[in-house]
Amino acid sequence: MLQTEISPEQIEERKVYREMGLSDEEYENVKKILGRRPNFTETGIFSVMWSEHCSYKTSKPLLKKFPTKGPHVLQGPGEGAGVVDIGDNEAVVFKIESHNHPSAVEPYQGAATGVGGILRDIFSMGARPIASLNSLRFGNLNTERTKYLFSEVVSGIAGYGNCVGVPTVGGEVQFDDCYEENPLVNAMSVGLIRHDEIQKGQAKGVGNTVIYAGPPTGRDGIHGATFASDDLAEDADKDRPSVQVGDPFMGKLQIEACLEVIKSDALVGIQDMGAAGLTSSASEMASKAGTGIEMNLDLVPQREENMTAYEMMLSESQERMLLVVKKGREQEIIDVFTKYGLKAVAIGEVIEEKVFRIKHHGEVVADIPVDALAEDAPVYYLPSEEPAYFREFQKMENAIPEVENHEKMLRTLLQQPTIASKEWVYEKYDSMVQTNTVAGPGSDAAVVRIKGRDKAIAITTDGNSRYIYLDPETGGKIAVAEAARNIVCSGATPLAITDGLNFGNPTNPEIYWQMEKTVDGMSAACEKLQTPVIGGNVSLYNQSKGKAIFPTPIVGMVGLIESLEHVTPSFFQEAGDLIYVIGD
Amino acid sequence: MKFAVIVFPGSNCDRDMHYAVKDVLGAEAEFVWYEDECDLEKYDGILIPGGFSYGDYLRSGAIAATAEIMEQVKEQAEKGKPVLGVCNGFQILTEAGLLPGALMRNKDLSFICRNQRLVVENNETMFTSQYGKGQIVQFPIAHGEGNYFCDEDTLAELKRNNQIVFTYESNPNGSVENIAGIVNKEGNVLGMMPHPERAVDKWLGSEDGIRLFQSILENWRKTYVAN
Amino acid sequence: MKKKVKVYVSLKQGVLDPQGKTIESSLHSLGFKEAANVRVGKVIEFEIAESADLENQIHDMCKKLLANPVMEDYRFEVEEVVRP
Amino acid sequence: MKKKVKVYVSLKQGVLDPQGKTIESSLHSLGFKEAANVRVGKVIEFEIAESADLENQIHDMCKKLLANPVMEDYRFEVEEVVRP
Ligand SMILES: Nc1ncnc2c1ncn2[C@@H]1O[C@H](COP(=O)(O)OP(=O)(O)O)[C@@H](O)[C@H]1O
Repeated sequence: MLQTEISPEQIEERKVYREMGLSDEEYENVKKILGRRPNFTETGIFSVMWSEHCSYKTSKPLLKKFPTKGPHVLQGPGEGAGVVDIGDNEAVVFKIESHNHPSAVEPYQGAATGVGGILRDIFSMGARPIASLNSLRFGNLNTERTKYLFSEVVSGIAGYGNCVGVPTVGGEVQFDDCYEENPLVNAMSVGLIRHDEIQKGQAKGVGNTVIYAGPPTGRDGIHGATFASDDLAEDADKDRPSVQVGDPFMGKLQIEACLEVIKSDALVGIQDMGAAGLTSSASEMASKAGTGIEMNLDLVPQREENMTAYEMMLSESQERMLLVVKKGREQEIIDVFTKYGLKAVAIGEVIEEKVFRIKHHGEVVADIPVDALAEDAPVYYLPSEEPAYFREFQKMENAIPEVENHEKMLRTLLQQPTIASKEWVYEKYDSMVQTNTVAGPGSDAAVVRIKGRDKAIAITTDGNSRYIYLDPETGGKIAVAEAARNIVCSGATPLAITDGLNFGNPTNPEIYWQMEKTVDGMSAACEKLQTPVIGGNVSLYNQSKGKAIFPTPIVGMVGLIESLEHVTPSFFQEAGDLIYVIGD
Repeated sequence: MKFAVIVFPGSNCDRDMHYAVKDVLGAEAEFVWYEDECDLEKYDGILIPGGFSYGDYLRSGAIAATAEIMEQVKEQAEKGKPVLGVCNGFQILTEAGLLPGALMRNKDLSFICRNQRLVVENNETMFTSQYGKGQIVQFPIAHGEGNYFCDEDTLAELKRNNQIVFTYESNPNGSVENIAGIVNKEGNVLGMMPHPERAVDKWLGSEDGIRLFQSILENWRKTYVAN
Repeated sequence: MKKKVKVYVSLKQGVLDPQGKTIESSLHSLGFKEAANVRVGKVIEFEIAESADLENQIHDMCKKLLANPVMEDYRFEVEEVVRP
Repeated sequence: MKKKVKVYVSLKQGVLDPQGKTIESSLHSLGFKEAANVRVGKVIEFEIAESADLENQIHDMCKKLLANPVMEDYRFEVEEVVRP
């Protein structure tokens, strides 16, 4: 082996777990659960599964406030993506996801893999992806760095989305100094599915086979949870590039293979390997089904030599899926992947004992109660405090600016990058592939028809963080209401939302307060508009040098247009038409 | 009339092409996976759809062009059957040598997706007989490598043989002489960057593409059904 | 014995190279005003077993796949594989 | 005096090269079954006036523009310009 892993004693003694992201109390808790000290691989597994990204440990209490039920909701939060009924035995599957940090490190690949990841969430539910949107935030467009980030992120989204043949039909871009160090890249995808084809990511049926499908595992993206100290691993860092590279070609083949596989009754469950790859997909599938999983890492396809169990369990190599298949019928499934040139191999089985057991080179390298990783991950109730700035703002009088020269003002406004036309962005996206785009980018909401039926769905993403910073509760309501207006304007009835919550460090009580109030506001609006939250994503710690971004929730809303005749374009249609202003 | 829609790994306009000829035009159409053991002889026309075959790696269309099924496509083309390659399909046809020239990266290096106005330069082909000469039509384009290139001799020959079928009204990608689509000398292989299959429905903003498919159908009927 | 092959593919003289042009103007705006005639090419590297007709094989690969004679030229180098 | 500079940019060890992988399997299906470890890189060529700190300048160009240090390595050669 290239590196010498340190012993459980050393991990405790040198508090190595801290560098992996576990607190002292969490480490003690792990010891209690296992009844012994965790080894290196296990410590890594706990640290990723108990990270905010996988466990939502600080945001869970807030997310509980969202209304999640409604007459149309077929699947709320909990699976890869939510599902909403649109009649005729059809449903739409959608979700938004952030890829902020990877995009700051390597904007092209960060954005591209963000798109790949959200698409996997959609097709792993069994749905064919029919549309994507993206919501972007950058610093001031005058700096070279922002220009670079902006153009690379857009190219990355285009690079992935165009290649896989899912139209990018809308989105938004805003610029503000608060995103200078922390650009935000949130990607949303929508899929179409028949009710009877909805898949669950569950590892049911003791004895069934666990199959790995996709490209081999490399050392991508491990860095996040990796320690930095030199004395811990000799020479390990240099061959562990943290950048995950997306392969949209593989992604496209994976879509087609998975959509073919779900038609087989040999398939029991399927889930994508997202953050914390093999670890999270396998443990979540078992936890949800109330079973256990045993896997042999020697069988996992590997891109590099001498990979350790730790590396394989934490790798975030892209375009990989995990499947549970009825025992004895593995070959049928493997054949489908083979047709598309993809590798699929059996790497383990579902077991009765509710443990997550990993073997490598004939040894058990991890043996952990499954629920400890998923359902029973820690939850924190953090303190919240109204920020001083907010009290200041509340005292201010409303001021209405006086405009002397309206034309000049209009021109100035139109020149603001946030307001100016986004054609430069969306012309780089294939917005028309699949030939369903009735209203593409440039409209208030995108409209995508359902082929063979006289109906369509409307989709939008919205969020104005400045409002939310000023008053999170009202701002949260405004965000949902704006999305609903865009949906209604295009001729649709709003159905449900997905939300991307981008905030600073939640352990700062003032930030936590922003989160709390934003969620209150959004929940109230969702309640009122009857648009439940069917899924979403939380991205925290978006701050640097002690300065957090404005609280930035993104609302992704989907509505149903019951007849194509109801589609209403947002452009002026003909000279002589009357213009009305509604509202004040 | 029965069409084959050839599907390569990474094709992504295959379903759109199938929809255009089957659901809109009302002809028969079947998908043919590039590795299927299939005799293309049983089809009357061959459609090579757009997308990113093999991820556009190396050069767009280059890897698909080496697939065995392209040998069959060549044979069928030699027999005079209509072969249409759109976007990536055009790239594959040039890489496979069924059409002259090559498609390079767009002049400003970025992918472009928009509606584009085209001029029908030659309405005497089996693909364009339903259009008027010089007629302006609107098809979407969506490509990153649609910049048509050929040397001067080839260009002179294209002109001499009236092989330039569509040109852009205003050039989006740097193509020589605004070329958007060409046919082979025999006139039965058409490659074009713009997407006629995306312009077959009023809900999509243009129905101008329908006539292209109707032309193929009508010419086939004239040749094979009338006699 | 293994050999390492490096195939260099470049655009033909006279074929416009928009990518080269873009890099050139970026170099200029970064202050490297002297850089001229920027051209971008590809290198495809691989390992292959030594054989008597290796060179012919490589020409074959280039003609069939790696380069497009309409717009590209190629050349290649064959080296010993040096393992670190 | 003019110099000709060739900058070679390649993906770092361990960074996935999907393009290389795809070309590799295509070479295999064309019958070149022995080709292994295919990786694709770039060559950027340009001309520039000779100067005392040319090498530093080139390093600078590479770091600022030509290579992406997060994923790529670079090396370069400086030659005399030979006019045909
Ligand atoms: N990142 C993006 N991706 C795709 N489309 C975008 C993107 N940003 C903006 N658009 C499109 O540009 C149009 C204008 O966007 P924007 O300036 O944010 O205005 P609005 O406030 O009306 O949403 C919208 O139709 C939107 O879908």
